[in-house]
Amino acid sequence: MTPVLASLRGLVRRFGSVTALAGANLEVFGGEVHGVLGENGAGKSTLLGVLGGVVRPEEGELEISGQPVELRGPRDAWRHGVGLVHQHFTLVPSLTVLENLSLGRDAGASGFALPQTRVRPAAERMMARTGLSVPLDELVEDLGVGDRQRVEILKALLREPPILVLDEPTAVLTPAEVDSLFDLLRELARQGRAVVLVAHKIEEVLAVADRVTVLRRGRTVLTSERGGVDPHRLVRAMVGEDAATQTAVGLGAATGGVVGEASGGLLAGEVVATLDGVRANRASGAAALVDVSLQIRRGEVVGVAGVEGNGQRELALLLTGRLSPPAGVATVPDGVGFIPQDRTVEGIVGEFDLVENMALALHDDPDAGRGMWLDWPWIRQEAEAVRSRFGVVAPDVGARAEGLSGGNQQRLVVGRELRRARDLLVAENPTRGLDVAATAFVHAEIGRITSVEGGPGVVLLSTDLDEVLALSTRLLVMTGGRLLEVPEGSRTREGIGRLMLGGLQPDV
Amino acid sequence: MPETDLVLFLEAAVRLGVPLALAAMGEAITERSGIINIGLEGSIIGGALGGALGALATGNAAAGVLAGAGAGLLVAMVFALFSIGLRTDQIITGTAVTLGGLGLTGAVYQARFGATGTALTLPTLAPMSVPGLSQIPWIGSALFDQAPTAYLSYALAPLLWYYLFRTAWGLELRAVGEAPDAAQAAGVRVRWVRFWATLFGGALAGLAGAHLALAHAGTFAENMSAGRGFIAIAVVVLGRWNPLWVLVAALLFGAASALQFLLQALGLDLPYQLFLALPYLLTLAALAGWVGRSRAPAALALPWPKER
Amino acid sequence: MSRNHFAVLLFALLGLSACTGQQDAETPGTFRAALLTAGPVSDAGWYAGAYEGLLLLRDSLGALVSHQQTRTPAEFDEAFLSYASSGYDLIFAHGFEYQDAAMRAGERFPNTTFVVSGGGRFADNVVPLIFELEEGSYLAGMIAAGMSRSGVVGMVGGVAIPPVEGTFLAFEAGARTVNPDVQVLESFTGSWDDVAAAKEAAVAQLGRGADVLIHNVDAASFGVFQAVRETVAAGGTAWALGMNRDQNDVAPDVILGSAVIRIPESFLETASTWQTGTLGGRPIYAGASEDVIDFVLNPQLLDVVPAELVAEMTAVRELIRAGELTVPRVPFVEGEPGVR
Amino acid sequence: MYEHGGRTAWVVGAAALAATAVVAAVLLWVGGYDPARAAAAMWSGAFGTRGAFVSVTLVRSVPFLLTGLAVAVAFRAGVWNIGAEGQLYAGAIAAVWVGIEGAALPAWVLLPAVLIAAGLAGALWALIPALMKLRLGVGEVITTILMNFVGINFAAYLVHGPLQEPRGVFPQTEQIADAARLPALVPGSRLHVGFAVAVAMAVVLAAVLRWTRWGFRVRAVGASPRAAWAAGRIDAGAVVLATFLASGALAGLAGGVEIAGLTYALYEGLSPGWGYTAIAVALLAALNPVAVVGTAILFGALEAGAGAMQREAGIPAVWVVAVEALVILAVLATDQLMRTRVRGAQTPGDDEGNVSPEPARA
Repeated sequence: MTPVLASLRGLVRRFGSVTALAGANLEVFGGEVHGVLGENGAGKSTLLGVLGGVVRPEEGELEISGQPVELRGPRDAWRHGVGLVHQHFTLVPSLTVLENLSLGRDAGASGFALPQTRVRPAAERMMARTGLSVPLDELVEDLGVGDRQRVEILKALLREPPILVLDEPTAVLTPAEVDSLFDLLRELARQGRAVVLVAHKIEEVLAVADRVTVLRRGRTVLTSERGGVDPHRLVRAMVGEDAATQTAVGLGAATGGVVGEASGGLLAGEVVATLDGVRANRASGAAALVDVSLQIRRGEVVGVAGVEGNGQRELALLLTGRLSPPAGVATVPDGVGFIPQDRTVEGIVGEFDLVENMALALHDDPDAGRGMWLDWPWIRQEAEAVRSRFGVVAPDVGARAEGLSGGNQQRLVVGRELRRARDLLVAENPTRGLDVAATAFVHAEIGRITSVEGGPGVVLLSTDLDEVLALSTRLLVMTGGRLLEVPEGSRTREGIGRLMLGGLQPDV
Repeated sequence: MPETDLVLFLEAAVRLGVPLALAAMGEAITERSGIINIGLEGSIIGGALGGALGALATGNAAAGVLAGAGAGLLVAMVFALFSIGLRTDQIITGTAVTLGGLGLTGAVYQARFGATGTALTLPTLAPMSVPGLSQIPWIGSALFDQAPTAYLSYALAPLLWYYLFRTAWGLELRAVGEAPDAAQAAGVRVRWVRFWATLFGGALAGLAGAHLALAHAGTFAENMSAGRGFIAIAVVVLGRWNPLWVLVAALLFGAASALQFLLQALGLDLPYQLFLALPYLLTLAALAGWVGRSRAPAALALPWPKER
Repeated sequence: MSRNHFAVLLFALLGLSACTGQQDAETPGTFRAALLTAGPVSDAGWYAGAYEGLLLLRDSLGALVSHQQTRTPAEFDEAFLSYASSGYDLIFAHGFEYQDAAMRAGERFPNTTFVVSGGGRFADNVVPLIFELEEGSYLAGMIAAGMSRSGVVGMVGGVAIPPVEGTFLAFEAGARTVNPDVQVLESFTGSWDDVAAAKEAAVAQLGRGADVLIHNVDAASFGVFQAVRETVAAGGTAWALGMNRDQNDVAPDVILGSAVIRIPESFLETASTWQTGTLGGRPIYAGASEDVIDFVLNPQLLDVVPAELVAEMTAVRELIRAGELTVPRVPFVEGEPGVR
Repeated sequence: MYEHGGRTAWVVGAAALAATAVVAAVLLWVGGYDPARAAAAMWSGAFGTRGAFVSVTLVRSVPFLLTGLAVAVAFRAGVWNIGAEGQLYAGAIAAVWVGIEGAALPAWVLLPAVLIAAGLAGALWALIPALMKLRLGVGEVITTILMNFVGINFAAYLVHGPLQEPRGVFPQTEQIADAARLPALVPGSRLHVGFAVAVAMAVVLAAVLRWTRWGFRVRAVGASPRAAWAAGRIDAGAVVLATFLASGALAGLAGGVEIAGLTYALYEGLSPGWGYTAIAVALLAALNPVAVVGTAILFGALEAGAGAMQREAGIPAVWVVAVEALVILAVLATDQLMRTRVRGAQTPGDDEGNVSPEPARA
């Protein structure tokens, strides 16, 4: 048998009152791709953090290549051959891609050398080998989420660590990129390295992993060869036997299937928003939207698929009135809800409590006070309503939002924005990073509001094809700053994928 | 302007600009690591006193300059221990370090030279003329007939530029100042880098103080730093955190100061207070004009790690 | 939160005062004198002289003395109040800026006497002490003009306050008696401690041809001397003049002489007058006739100053001492001619 | 917002302060001064008697309080106004001008006019860096510092030139009219109504930040400009401009109150750097306006005690300054250690152990 490259046993780690790890185990062999599954909050990222030197466990043992080690920081982890690709980006935005790739590499050993000149050819070779292509000389801050994810992966790959750990690397990649990444991971495993992969999507893990470990509530509940498990067994392990039946509805979306039938049969209502020949530019001056026209009616879910950075962002900002077009006409209603894709940065204020985060949406609402004064008791009621109706798990509405789990933060944002979306809801990747249950919940809510008489229209911008396919009554593809209508016959992953490839370079 | 006046003006501009350049280049490195050291003034006055005492003790101005750099470094170490070690607020810590620096140097001075002070005569660093270059018309004597510390500042600007933008160490430093979490994830020792960057800035500020005492004034007086630490911080911004531009900005600032003395000596009967404001007004205009959207290091002045 | 910060504060102060000792027991009948300065007494100049005066009161008259350096006008009233209400009899406020606050304090504390150096207003217990340094700088001007080969002399000042403007006015007048065509340059640096700025102001004047410089920049004066020294070292000819105290030994190679105020002696004289109960109601003028102001030639450079010039200067000094020559000054005391 | 509490925090705090007291004592002892006398003088000068507390400590706290509020409100909106010093001078200039020119007016007109003019002038002084920030994208940290130097020198120019007292001799202005002076708050003391004005401002500011729509927007923009814009549809530019002006007005008011309450005339060097110390005052109060009252009194006490250390213990000003610096460092370290201990126990992060990034400051 191949050697055990990393072994984590009996890990315990608490963050304040939250116990993230309660005796988790993980054993990784050289030559395997090891999938780690678990609900949000199950402790996946913390477990990987321990391996990557980011989190120090309170109890438990860590062995790498058979030696007990204590990792005092990421630096130690690198030294022991562990390369961690983070879920949240750990790039320096104001540096170029190449500089980010060079950072920390050979640190200290050759401090006065010109690192970029040596890294560039290596980076180019790695890009060619993996099919992950990024512009090396652009600033990271100018890149979209997908490109940033590619940089993160390249950064780790370039160091060719014996143990490569990837935390949700696929969420923002195109299907083709996911495929080539998986090919690469398998090749790395064949070379004798160990690859640890965390993902939400069971099918992805099953597609690539040799073995699977499932975490629930900070404990390892299952470790098995790929052949020894099926999706339903994994789901039961993830959510627990009792809850499994209740979340069965979510399983469909999580495994790539379609949840029910999209409510496309309903008659769409009055027009609530219109874009007519609209253009928009990026901060750099490059064109982001080229002559876009669109009408949205009540009750319809307009799905917009596409690779990150093709103008979806600008489209969302236009529709929500946060951007006015330099050319063309945008007519948007007042009652717009907006679920931004990066909830920790744009959806909530971390240091605000739930009530104050509710006020973020309500502060200019005439109902929220009299004259210049705010009616906090009323806003508190609204927050309470969102908390109970949308199942936001928090001690009370006075809790700081940054203390909530990602899924609960998203529930808060979704609940708040649904309340605000009297006429229109614009959602950017609303389920990214959410677990099965939370994803199902968001999907159900979108379906609910659009099926009510006089409900709002919904624009769903998502890079997740399964999601768009499942929810949309009308399907568009955004590519190169243009909107393309998806013909009825092309409503498949492959069909959409072809349309998406039509124009990957929006900057002309 | 007659030629001699212009030459004298340029010479004065460089003399006044050099201490600012030294302090500001050091602060630029410190700030690139995400630390804003408002206590720079304390390092400068510490360097001036350290330089004076060192030169008196050894009878050697060069040894005094080294002592000055050491004193500036020590003051910066206090700042670093509090702001990096304890993660105290950098602005308040810097304010306290400036106060403490001015107070303690005064106290040491009085303890050494009596409560009513003395007019101290120090061994000085004589100007060194660079053969050939100092003969260049107009700017030759201004740039190349200066104290050795001036040449140090000319040399440091490109060296520091190379360090910042062309070496792995410089890349780490910038990353630490922009995104310490990301730098740490890449294996960089954030606090270590910041600590050394702060000490380096303090040592250069100490050099600036030693230059004031040993190359410029030839004496020490309480408060003789006269706010140069704060001006240096402005110079860093004007120079966009780039050592080359910082040198240029410091010389421009020196020129603006020199201008007021020239105009007064020319007998222009203008209110001198307005001249004193001139360097600041020029800097404001320059900021409005070209520095514009240049950005400070993103993590500047933020304690790290955020939680502990 | 604020409550906790209060607690921190209390902690700090309690901690500091945990080992509190008692203040000195008051000796009944002891005369108490205080000094206020707006700058550090370690300036080896204007404030240092006052501090020496305070120590002289302690040593010669057995006074209990105290000193406070104030930083802002807002502290003036507070310092007067603190001293007056804790039984200080005589308070020297060493600077014109104290005058308004002294007048207010004088009204409130009739039993305390306030002496304001360079003050412009007076009352029964508020006494301006006017140092007529102009008399010394007038003589300095004569020497400057007599020694200048270029016919250009310079003055470097800190802040344009009356004592400085007065000395510069007199310097210029003195210079003109020797050379009516003399050109006089004047620069201010805006600071009393920025030695580098004082030096650059001096360098700029030297560059404009000035070859004798006088200063009134207090602690920063060394910069002026340094500029002159460097000019000499570079082969030029230039001289400097000292001010406020005898600075001849500060740069004995370039300082021809110093215009001197004997502040300690003047303080002692004022305190003695107070002890006789006759101080108050009018300003005290302390000048050459009172032997408070003088011009002292540098003995080491006596041979470079022409004997005729020395003789001329000495003659004028005697005239001034005898009250037969009035040196121009900026009048600022209420009731003086030219003062509204 | 953070919370203090717990026994460890107190132990840590006490230890830090004890260490500082020891360091200060050793320093003074080495310098040849009696630390016990110094401590006693410091205490008596700040709190020793009712007179010391009311007439000195509280009086000294007024400029700290108003400039501290100016800094606090600005920082709350993420506006890094380091320019309270210059704005204070602008306010002082306006106050003295109105106070002299308006001598014919009755007190109930003149006094408010003086204070309003001071506030307006401070706001006007802040308008320049505000516009440079919003229109030209020039960071306010440096422009406000530069504006300080301009303001200080401008005031110096005025007292030597256009606003010089009528005799044209002393570099100060004429005294303002009696009707322009703030009456005593506590009869027989030096404490003027300006203290009450300042405390009222603190209360008003706290209420505005907590209870009004505008105050909420200020907090939202300060906490997360991106979220304020994306989720709150808040026009950050408008909030920044309004806050900058309000901050400038408060700092200007500080200058006006100092003139109308204490000095009655404008001098060079009116402020020894209150506008800078204000940053410490505001940050120690965690930018909470009501807490600023407390920290301002702390700094007032420190200054009052420093004066007494010179007068009563014979400790030279330079030593006093050094001890002041030590006390500030001690309070800072204590405060920080308390926060760390308490927070360390409660730090939630999210359930993955990640901590969200904080918005950049400068």
